[in-house]
Amino acid sequence: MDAILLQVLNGLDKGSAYALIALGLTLIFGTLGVVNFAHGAIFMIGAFCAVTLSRILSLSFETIDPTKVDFLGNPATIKTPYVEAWFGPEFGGALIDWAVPLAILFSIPIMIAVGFIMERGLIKHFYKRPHADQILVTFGLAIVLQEVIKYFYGANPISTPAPEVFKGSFDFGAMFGFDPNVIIYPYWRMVYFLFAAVVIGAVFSFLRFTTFGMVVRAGMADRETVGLLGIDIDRRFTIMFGLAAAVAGMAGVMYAPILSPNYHMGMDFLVLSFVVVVVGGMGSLPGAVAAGFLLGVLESFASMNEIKSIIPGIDQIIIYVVAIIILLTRPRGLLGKRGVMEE
Amino acid sequence: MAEKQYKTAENMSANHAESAPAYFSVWDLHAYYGESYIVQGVSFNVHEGEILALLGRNGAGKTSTLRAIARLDDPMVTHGEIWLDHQHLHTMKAHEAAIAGLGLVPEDRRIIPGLTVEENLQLAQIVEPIGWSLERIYDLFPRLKERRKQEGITLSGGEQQMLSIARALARDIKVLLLDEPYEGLAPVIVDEIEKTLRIIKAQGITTILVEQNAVRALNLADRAVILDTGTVVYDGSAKEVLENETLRAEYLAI
Amino acid sequence: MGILEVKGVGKRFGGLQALGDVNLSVQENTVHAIIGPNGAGKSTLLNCLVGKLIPDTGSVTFDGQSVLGRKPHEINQMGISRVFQTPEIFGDLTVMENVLIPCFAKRDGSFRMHAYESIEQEPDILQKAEQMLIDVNMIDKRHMNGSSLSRGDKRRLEMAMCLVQDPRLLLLDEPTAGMARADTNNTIDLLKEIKEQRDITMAIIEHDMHVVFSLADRITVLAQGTPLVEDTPDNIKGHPKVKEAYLGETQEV
Amino acid sequence: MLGLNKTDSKFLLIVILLTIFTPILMQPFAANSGLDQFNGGYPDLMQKVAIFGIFAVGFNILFGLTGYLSFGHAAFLGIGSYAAVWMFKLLTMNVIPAILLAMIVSGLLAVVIGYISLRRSGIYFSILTLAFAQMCYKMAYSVLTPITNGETGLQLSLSDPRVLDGATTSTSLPVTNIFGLAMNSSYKVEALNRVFTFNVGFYFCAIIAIIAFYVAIRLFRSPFGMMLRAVKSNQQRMNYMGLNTKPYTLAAFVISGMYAGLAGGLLAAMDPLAGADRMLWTASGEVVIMTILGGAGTLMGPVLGAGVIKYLENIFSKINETVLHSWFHWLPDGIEEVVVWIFARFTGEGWHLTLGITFMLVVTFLPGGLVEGLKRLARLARKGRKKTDKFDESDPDHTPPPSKHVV
Amino acid sequence: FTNDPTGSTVTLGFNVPQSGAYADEGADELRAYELAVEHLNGGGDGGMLNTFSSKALEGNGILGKKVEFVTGDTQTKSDAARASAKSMIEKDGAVMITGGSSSGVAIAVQGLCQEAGVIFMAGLTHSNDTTGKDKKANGFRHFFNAYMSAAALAPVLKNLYGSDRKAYHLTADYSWGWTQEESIAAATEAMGWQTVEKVRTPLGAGDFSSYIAPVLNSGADVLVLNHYGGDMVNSLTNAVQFGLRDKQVNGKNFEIVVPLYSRLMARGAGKNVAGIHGSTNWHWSLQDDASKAFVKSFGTKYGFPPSQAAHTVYCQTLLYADAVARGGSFNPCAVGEALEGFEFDGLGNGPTLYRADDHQCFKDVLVVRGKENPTSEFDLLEIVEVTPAAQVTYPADHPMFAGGALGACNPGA
Ligand SMILES: Nc1ncnc2c1ncn2[C@@H]1O[C@H](COP(=O)(O)OP(=O)(O)OP(=O)(O)O)[C@@H](O)[C@H]1O
Ligand SMILES: Nc1ncnc2c1ncn2[C@@H]1O[C@H](COP(=O)(O)OP(=O)(O)OP(=O)(O)O)[C@@H](O)[C@H]1O
Ligand SMILES: [Mg+2]
Ligand SMILES: [Mg+2]
Repeated sequence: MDAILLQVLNGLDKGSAYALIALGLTLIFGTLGVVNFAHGAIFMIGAFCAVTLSRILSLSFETIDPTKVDFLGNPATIKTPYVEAWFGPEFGGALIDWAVPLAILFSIPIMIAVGFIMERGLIKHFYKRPHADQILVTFGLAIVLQEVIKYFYGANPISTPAPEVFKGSFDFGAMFGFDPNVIIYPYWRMVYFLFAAVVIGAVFSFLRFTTFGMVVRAGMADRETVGLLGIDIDRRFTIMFGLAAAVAGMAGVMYAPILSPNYHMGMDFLVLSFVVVVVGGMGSLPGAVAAGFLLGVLESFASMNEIKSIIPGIDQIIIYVVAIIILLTRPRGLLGKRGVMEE
Repeated sequence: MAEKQYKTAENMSANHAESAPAYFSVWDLHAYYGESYIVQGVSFNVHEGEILALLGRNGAGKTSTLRAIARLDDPMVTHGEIWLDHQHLHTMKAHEAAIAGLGLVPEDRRIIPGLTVEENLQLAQIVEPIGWSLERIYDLFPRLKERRKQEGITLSGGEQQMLSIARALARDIKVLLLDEPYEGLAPVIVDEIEKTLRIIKAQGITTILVEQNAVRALNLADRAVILDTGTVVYDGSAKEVLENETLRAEYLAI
Repeated sequence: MGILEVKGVGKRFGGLQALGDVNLSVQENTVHAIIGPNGAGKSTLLNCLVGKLIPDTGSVTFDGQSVLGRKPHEINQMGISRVFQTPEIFGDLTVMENVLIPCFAKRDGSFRMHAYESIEQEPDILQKAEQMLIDVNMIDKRHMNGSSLSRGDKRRLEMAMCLVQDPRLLLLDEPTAGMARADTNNTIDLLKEIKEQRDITMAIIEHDMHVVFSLADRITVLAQGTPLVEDTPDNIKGHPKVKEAYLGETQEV
Repeated sequence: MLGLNKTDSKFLLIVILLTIFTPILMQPFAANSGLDQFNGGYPDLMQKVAIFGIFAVGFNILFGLTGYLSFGHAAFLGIGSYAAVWMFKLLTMNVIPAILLAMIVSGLLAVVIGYISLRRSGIYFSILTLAFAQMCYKMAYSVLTPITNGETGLQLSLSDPRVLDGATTSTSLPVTNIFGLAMNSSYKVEALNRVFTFNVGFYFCAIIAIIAFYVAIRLFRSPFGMMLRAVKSNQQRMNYMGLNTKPYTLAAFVISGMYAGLAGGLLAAMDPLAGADRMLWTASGEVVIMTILGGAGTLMGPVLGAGVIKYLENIFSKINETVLHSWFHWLPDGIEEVVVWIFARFTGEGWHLTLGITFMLVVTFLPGGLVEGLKRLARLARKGRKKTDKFDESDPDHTPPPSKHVV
Repeated sequence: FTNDPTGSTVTLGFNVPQSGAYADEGADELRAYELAVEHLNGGGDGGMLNTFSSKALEGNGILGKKVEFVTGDTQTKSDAARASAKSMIEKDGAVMITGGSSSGVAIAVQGLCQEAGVIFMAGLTHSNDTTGKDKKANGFRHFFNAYMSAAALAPVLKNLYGSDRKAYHLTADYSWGWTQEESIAAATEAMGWQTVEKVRTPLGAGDFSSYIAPVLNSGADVLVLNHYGGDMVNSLTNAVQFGLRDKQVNGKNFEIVVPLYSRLMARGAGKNVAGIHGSTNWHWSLQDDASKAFVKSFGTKYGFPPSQAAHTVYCQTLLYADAVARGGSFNPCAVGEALEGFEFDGLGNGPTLYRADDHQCFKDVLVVRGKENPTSEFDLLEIVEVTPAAQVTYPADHPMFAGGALGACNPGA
């Protein structure tokens, strides 16, 4: 019982990560009809926004400390972050510590700009082209983005911790009368879960309570006719892309403490997020979110040793097995619309 | 006898320079689908509030001309001018032309999949200027009101045609371009739509009507332009065509 | 008993009873026209005949065999071909290929692994397809892509694709809509000729009364999903109910 | 010729000639000319181009004709390799049985995966195939290690039975061969300051590639090929035309799966190791990209795409800064540093960047792939001789006269 | 024999990951290779050539031939690595292939070199199999292995955490992970620890939370992370995030152990490594002359200290060159003979032996701990103990290494 509860909690949290990534992807993929293989790269750039901000905040000036030596035996240089010098070590230190949450603010304009540039510079030529062409061009773009990041940040993961206050975990079990330490849940993951809920809610309301969503959907189905109705669909597509990039970027920022960012994390997530989106059903935002949570929870369950001892290796393939089963029983995924991307 | 009524593209351009400024005019329009040269120098004028019938055989280039006028990407206009009430449409994109007052009812209706009937109409009213209200549209097409929650593309052929016309009226337009609006409609409805067109005309909206049912179109229209292989072969009054056997036989096969 | 028997067919879409209780019997080697207002359920009825839709109630038999529950390709192989209301052709294939495909389907059945033969070595089929294109007056467009045809041409092509199959029952959903008058007349002639030359039964939906009255042996008027009347063309023409519900006042041509 | 019409025969002949002379054509630069880095005429690369050519041609039968975008074709490549290596381990080092088994096994797998996946179309199909391939990959990497040897990949070992070859007392591993002729034996010719390597393995692959290519031409020109294109264009219409699209697509899927299996078998025949990485989704993506890069739906495109990608991977990744310095040593010091720095971003460890940029440029500017580029070049060459553009002639400057509408 | 260098130069093939998760290791390896080549050709300050006990090398290349090299990208995939190595052998005429940063790649390329008839000097490869069941006559390994890690680590763990501990293993689900788990479990069980559970995790799982969460509830008080690379960084980060290290289980502090450490990876885990023990092959803070000489020449050239990967491949290059010089020939069989049973000193890690039976090298192993207060970005690990070679040496027929046969050296065509 407690083990199951634990895995459900865990799965919800994993699921919120999947859902958030899939949400951004489905905005582009399900509504603009572009198979965006660069979406993972956008997520990755988001994560690196966090890295960058924490680096900017820790920008330091160097002083030579003759009492210490560096690895070559020369006098060591001591680095002091500017922020600490300016605002005092206390506040400065706190700023550096809070780099990840601050990076949310920092990332939004950057990610929107990235989205705009990508759409205007490249993607807009590909709305009418076959999916295969879209795959090729966005895959190329993803590689280029990765390589650029790799050049500046190297290939190894970069530790990007959450603020100190979020370290450690909350003992749910104790709250509900289980033994201590049985059901624990790290604070940062709770933050992530809440954050995901807020973002998902915001995106939903934006698309639900404005005509924007309808226009974009219509534009994807038939650009020409929408143009005949006086709507500048290009501009709205651009905005949509910027929005999707911002969502993916924020997901990346917040994920950085959970998964130390590295340059190919985007590719690692890509396949999974496509599976999530498709299992959810093309063009359906609730579907993407539901599928994200479903797969997250199932994956958590499959990782339990009790289950693995029955079906060895099930945790490796559970996502794919579930995807296959769902697609075979529900032709258009969980909540997919007819005719979207079935050609 | 019919000689002097035949106006070719060449003397049209002279005509264009001299005659009084037209409300809507197309001058020497050339357009391509990729490599194939389809609209080969089409010119005509329409006066405000007039109905112009644009006729011709299958493949004559009627649809292509309308699409070119509506500033769609295909066919690509390589040369020519389009003027509407002192605005030059030929420099505009499709959505700008639509805002400028052009409304096209495309030949295959183009109901947007995934949207309900009502959403299809609402979509037309997102950008100013807005034309008929939904109530007024539903008054004219009660069938659409019945079906308004249904997905647009599941409508019957005729219902779709109604929706497509209604969608054009939902915008405040100056010129209505109709590509075969009667196609697939029951005779009663055709009568109905004809009445509507007269109402529209009475409101001062200029109409260009492409129609295979030439007799019907000519009865309604003030003037007629006949296209053949992408060029204008006749430009004159509609009555004349109706009355002139030779013309009808030669270009319309009726 | 007719070659096509429709008994008590009904079909619902959500809250809409698109077809009520349709009974229809089409006699062999006749042309049976189905007319009726827009949204009457004419296309829906055809959809039930070719397996695109499965009716909620009733039965459909063709030549004594039930078509319900069969897949569209099986129904076609029984000898039923259909022209759609919005042209359904192969946009990426040339006009010639568009006609070749039904030829192969007719000869080889619903599947054959003819991966190693060459089309060029099938003179019979090539010739048949060419003849068909000549008949519908499209031979000069044989190398054009389906998608770059004008709308009227697409319709003619689709009709050719159905005719070349030599179907026993041909279903035509507004075959001449959007066709120029001249071509409409040609089409009427062509269909008449085919009707005389071959054993073929046709069910035709049209809003162009000229076509209907030139071709039909019998007419069924459908309104709101149920047959209003069924009679000979002459009787239908003067039928007051039909006039009110469908034909309207102005009668052209 | 061989039941092909004239243009196709000519085409095939050109392909055959190109293949025969590959060892010479891919060795255009003299040794020590500085550019010899760009020579690709060594056995491994030539074999890879031929093999991945087969893979892509097969993939194109499914994707180019029917439009079904499989994202799991690497599974067939991988299983083909495993099957072949097992054949080498158990039966004989002769490549023929290995390749046959590879095709059979991958064909069977394709029947299963195809039957299930083809129940859906569009992106749903792609994801189904992807899911199957990822399952194969994950299992091969972990649970199935006893069969696949996991991370390292399935290798030959001295203790393998190899029933047909009889016991060998040799202390070194046997090599793959065709009736005794070793795959890795090469004949080297030194001429024109270049070393040309004529390798048995390459010619073996080349012959098979030509056969595979010939079969593909036949298929493209056959009624079956036309049906597949019709599937892509309008499945509905086919059904109402009396054609059952399922067996057509399944047949295409299985054929292309067998092509992939054949390619996998050949990979193992050239280098008897089968790794799980061959089944990773990026490997499936690679063949998609080869096909699109070259030109989906064309005969030559996939081969071209395979060649370009394998060439980039093998040649560009090896141009390190030392090589660059040796190229640009004649430049003044400061400039040399800058130039080398710039080039180094695109070569050596930066070769992925070149790959990415190539994808973007090709697909943006040559929508039909490299084949389209070649066609355009040919057209340009023809146009150069005879310029015709009736529209330009009639109105050269496109400037309409001032209009009276201007108030 | 294959690729007998006939001209005035000899080409070595450096086959390293340039893309993928280990690209940084690859880049560091390349730096070390370049340094080694420079030193072999008489450039620079000579580095460890000066401290190396064998004096056969004269700084005039190898056997008087100037050393040149080619590089390639393994992509950390067996296939790509073999393709790259093949092109070095076939196209560039390389006589020796070296590099790599995973066991799968090392074993695959080792197999290729055996067949092609060139020498393979392994880079980073820690699996027992490389010199166990997959050993090859043409291949040599300077790196230590999972067994040696465990043998070095176990006594230290016993001292620190006592002999009454319950261990929970999380293991990357592939062959290296398995040998690592087998080795460390055997070593810790031998000193009295219990193994509560062994859980396999998918390679590249990313988020390990669902594997970490049940740990506390299992009754275990030590978590052993048999992960490497990105998996290690992520699982450790997750474990710390769950607050495992602040917990008490069975009345003891909960502890985490990472059997195989690398500094580059430790950086990815950041502060999370503080106080966590593991083993490593070599570390720049070693104070012997050889290590100092190497750190000096590397640090002067590149501005930061070398990683263990850099150290390993530098040694491999020197050892190969030295063996050629001593054997007097580039023939792989001569080289192999010169290396087999070779004892030397002065390359860091103290006196070292290349065992003839399996081509594994035996030298001191370092047990390290993540530093609590690093003074610089390189100063992440501190050496806790240098376990002498004798303590980690095992018999050549040890069951964990059983299976394959070395075979005979293959000089190729
Ligand atoms: N997308 C296209 N690409 C190439 N050619 C095209 C395309 N669309 C139409 N055409 C060609 O342009 C010519 C004119 O077509 P258009 O559709 O304008 O004719 P139309 O007068 O509207 O005919 P219809 O009465 O049949 O609708 C035809 O010959 C047609 O084949
Ligand atoms: N898939 C569907 N879902 C919901 N309603 C449908 C669907 N298909 C058809 N309908 C409705 O059923 C009714 C009958 O449609 P049908 O297409 O059969 O009419 P029709 O007689 O062919 O008309 P027309 O002459 O205009 O083509 C229409 O009101 C239509 O809106
Ligand atoms: Mg038209
Ligand atoms: Mg209908």
